[in-house]
Amino acid sequence: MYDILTNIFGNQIVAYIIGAALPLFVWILPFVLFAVLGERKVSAHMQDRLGPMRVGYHGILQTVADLLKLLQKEDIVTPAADRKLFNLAPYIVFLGSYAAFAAIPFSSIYIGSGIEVGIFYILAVSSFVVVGILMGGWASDNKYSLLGAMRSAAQIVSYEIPTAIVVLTLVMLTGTLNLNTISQQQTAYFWNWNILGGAAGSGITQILLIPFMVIAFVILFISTLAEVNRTPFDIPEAESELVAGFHTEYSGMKFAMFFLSEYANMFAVSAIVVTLFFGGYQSPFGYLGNSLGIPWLIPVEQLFWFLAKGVFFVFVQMWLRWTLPRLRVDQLMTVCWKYLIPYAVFNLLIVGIISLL
Amino acid sequence: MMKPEEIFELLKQKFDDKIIGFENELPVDSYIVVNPLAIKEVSKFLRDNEQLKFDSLMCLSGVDDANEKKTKDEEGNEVIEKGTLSVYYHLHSIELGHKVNLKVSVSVDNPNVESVESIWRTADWHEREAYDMFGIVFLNHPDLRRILMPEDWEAGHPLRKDYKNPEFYNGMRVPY
Amino acid sequence: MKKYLKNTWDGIWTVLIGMKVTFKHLFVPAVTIQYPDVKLPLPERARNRLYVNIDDCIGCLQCERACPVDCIHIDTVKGLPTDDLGTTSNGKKKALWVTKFEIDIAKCCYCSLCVYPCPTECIYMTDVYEFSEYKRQDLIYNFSTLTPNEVEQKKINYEKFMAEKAAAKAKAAAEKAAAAKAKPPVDPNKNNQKSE
Amino acid sequence: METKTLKTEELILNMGPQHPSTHGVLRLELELEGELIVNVKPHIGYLHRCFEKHAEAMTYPQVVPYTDRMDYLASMSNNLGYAIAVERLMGIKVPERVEYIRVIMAELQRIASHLVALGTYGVDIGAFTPFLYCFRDREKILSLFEMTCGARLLYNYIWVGGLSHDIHPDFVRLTKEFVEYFRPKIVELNELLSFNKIFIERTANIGILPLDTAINYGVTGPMLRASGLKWDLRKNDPYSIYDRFDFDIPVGEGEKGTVGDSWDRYFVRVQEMEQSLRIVEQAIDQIPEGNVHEAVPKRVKPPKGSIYSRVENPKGELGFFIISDGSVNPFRMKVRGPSFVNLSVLNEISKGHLVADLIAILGSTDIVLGEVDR
Repeated sequence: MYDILTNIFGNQIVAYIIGAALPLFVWILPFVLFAVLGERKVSAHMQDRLGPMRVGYHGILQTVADLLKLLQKEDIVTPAADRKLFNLAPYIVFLGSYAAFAAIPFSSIYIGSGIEVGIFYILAVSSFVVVGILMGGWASDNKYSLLGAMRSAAQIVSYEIPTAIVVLTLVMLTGTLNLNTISQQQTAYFWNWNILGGAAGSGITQILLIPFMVIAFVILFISTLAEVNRTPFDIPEAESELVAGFHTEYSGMKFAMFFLSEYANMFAVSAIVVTLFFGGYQSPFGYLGNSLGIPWLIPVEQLFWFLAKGVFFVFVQMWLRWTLPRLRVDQLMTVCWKYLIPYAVFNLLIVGIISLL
Repeated sequence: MMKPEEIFELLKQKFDDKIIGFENELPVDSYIVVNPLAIKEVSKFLRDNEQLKFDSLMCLSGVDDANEKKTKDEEGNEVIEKGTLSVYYHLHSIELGHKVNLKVSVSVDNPNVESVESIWRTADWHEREAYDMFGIVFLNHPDLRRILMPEDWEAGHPLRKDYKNPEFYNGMRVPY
Repeated sequence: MKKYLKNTWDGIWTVLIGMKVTFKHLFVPAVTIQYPDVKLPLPERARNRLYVNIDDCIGCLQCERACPVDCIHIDTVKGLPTDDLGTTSNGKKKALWVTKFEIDIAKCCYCSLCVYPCPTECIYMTDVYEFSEYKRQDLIYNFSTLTPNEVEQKKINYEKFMAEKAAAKAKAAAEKAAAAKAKPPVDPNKNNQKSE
Repeated sequence: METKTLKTEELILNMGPQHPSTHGVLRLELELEGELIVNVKPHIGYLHRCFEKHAEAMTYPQVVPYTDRMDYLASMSNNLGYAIAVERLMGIKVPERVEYIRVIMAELQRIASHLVALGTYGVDIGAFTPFLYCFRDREKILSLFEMTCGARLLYNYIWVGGLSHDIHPDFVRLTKEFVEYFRPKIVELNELLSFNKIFIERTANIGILPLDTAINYGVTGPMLRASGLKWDLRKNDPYSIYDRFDFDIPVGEGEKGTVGDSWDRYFVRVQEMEQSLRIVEQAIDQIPEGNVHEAVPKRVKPPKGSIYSRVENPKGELGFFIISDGSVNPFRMKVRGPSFVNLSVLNEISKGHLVADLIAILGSTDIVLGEVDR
């Protein structure tokens, strides 16, 4: 793909910007607009409310209006804040979540960067977020922000471990770090998905693998949830304790950047879960393009399936958020170190043994 | 279950002149009037005595009796007999189910009452409130600060009957 | 170990139960409404903005006295015997000009204590609840229908009337005094007590 | 470096008066060591509206709207407490019908107040949805009140000697419907919140209030019952006609942790709602005929004297200490607000917990600042 673009623009960097950065940004922005509205609507309906109804049909343009409002707001930097870090922090946070999108395969023909170490890259680059949050919390010179940022750092760093172990499990089964390859392995029908033991091929091993893959999925889902600071793991911004946590002092567009990155992150981790366990961009029922004999339809279908699955998991995240209370900071660590990690390691061992059979 | 009269007799025997009297002309509640500086001893006795066991202080309220008297002596000079502030204690025994009320009265000039905070911890805030509102000083209270009014309120104690609203508080007009 | 597994199970199971509950509610119709577009009907006893039917007011000040926050201010001037003040709807004859009937609705606490004592039921609470204003001054409602000029006039009339009356009285008193000279004096204390 | 130059200091964190979870304008001055609480100093008075001073300038019926504004989530109960105090002082006996209606109103109010307590407790812990379910049901109760007296929050309904209005003709039917409707909602709340593992983890064994401390601090209401004492003024010092109804006093049993922890305080309230429903159910069928204005005195002028009268409010023992000098204005009116007393125990029970636990403890004490400051 990039060869053609390089030929057209004569410069590899420009080609990558046009080919990867731009389309992803074009996806993230509308997605966030949609997701913020979706969150509000989901929460509203779960709580027997109507939610935003004023702007557009059933409030469909509410987020656009909010964004316009945020753009117009005064940019406040508290006098005691560390100006440089304070201003930089939201962009670093967004950068982290944005960069993670590069290695996510949206379709068999579209992936920002088809690097071989895809999943590894995502894990690495998404921890960039911690730096931003710490910066923001420290630079705000606010006790609530500082507490929030410290909690957040501890949380994200801890939850990388169960994530990594589960990813390791999958890598062990699939034998590759490349997300595109992992997606391709789960092709055609849903019984080939990793959640149903698809990575192990077919036969008795596949059946044996199913419960352990489900456990792996649950662990991955929980720990990625914690990494994006969503309820029940939203203690960095626990509004009843720390007002708004690390972004207490932020307003206007910088606050919007934190928001943007939170929702972008939600999709990013859903995409990882989908790619690792739910067949990535693969359709569960075979392709319409194949049966109709229209080859160009297949990538479009793949894009559809990928986004649909991703959005579904974003919905599940919202669903959880509006159902569950929040954990306490030490309980959060307990869940990670005493529950998720032992289960994940145990699971890794069992999966290893099964795959040897 | 003991009647307030019986409790009064008991206390009178035990504490003699520290118990000043028994007010019972009132239609509903009656009061055992206690010496303000002996209230702590009496309270401790009331709480710990096996027959009484007043383990709960329901309410502690300060009152400005507004009984300042102006009389003229023989030479025609005005003599002001200062009024009193009172503290009412409403006690109740959860275990035995009886109630008794205590009352202490002190002069406005020298409003010192022994604190019962160490007997019933609930008295802590109630006493602070009485101090805040009436200026009754509770001796040996660990943290006697204003509680409801701002700590820098200088216009006096608002629930006294002779209290006047100040014109300004920290440069802000008080009456709206 | 058993506790450990039970904790894990409890954690997952109760979360799933909670998710079931919230999922069900996705399909329950909303209980909220789009407020300014849709409004719920108010019950007939609704207590909102005060209204005074000034035609029925006899200026008895009962509501002013009942108000716990002193938000009602009424001034009255006595009517002259020659004035026709009309009657209230329940047949009471009015004797006072209500020159000022102000309700500071910003102070009103909607307790409706003023409503009960009114003998003519002219002050009552309506079901109007949207009456915010940009200026605080606009929240003082004046129910008196008399213009300031009229009020002045009434006052002057009354004073004039009183002055005339006083003059007449003085005259009468002087005549009486003159007439009474022959009679023995009356106990002055008795008179004093009456005037009190 | 010498050791004495290495100075560690405790972090002073001001929580409130504008903080999302201080339940009003309460300021807590926290001394923290990391996130551990060393000391909590509540600063109150931000909502002080001089109720007691006002009352001295009001006539007795005029005080009623002011009592509404103390515990504004349980105005009916405040009205009731005040009315009973003045009635006792004057020796008024109110008609049966009034008593029944008062009990129904007070119990519905108890449910409404507990719903707010439980819902906001959910928000404190981080679960937002139960809050709205609770408010939805509370609105139904408020609608019943509005139908009866015209106001949703500050009722001025229970007067000295009677009621402001008789009940609406539809009231009995709608109340029965509400009782039917509400029973399953408690189950739903339990499923969603009470027995949620995370919620239990957050609240069990947090802020344990032992019984002797509770009594010594004068703590009353659900907080005292959660500490394990079967103490309810409706049963132990019956007022109105509560001795005619059959209901239980739920107490904390330490089911999920220790007796007297936050979860117990929470769950006692849930169970109390069920008991209140039972009382409403019994009372609604027995309302006798009568005139609710019969015993309302033309002029409320109690004899010289004083009274301390207490009732069981949703939050605890609400006491009115009234001294009358024989005029139409009270000479002194002191209110013993349950929230005021219950809040004073906060420092005692939150030492050594985390900041997040403080929120849980504060939520479980269920204070209303309108009553703390009066």
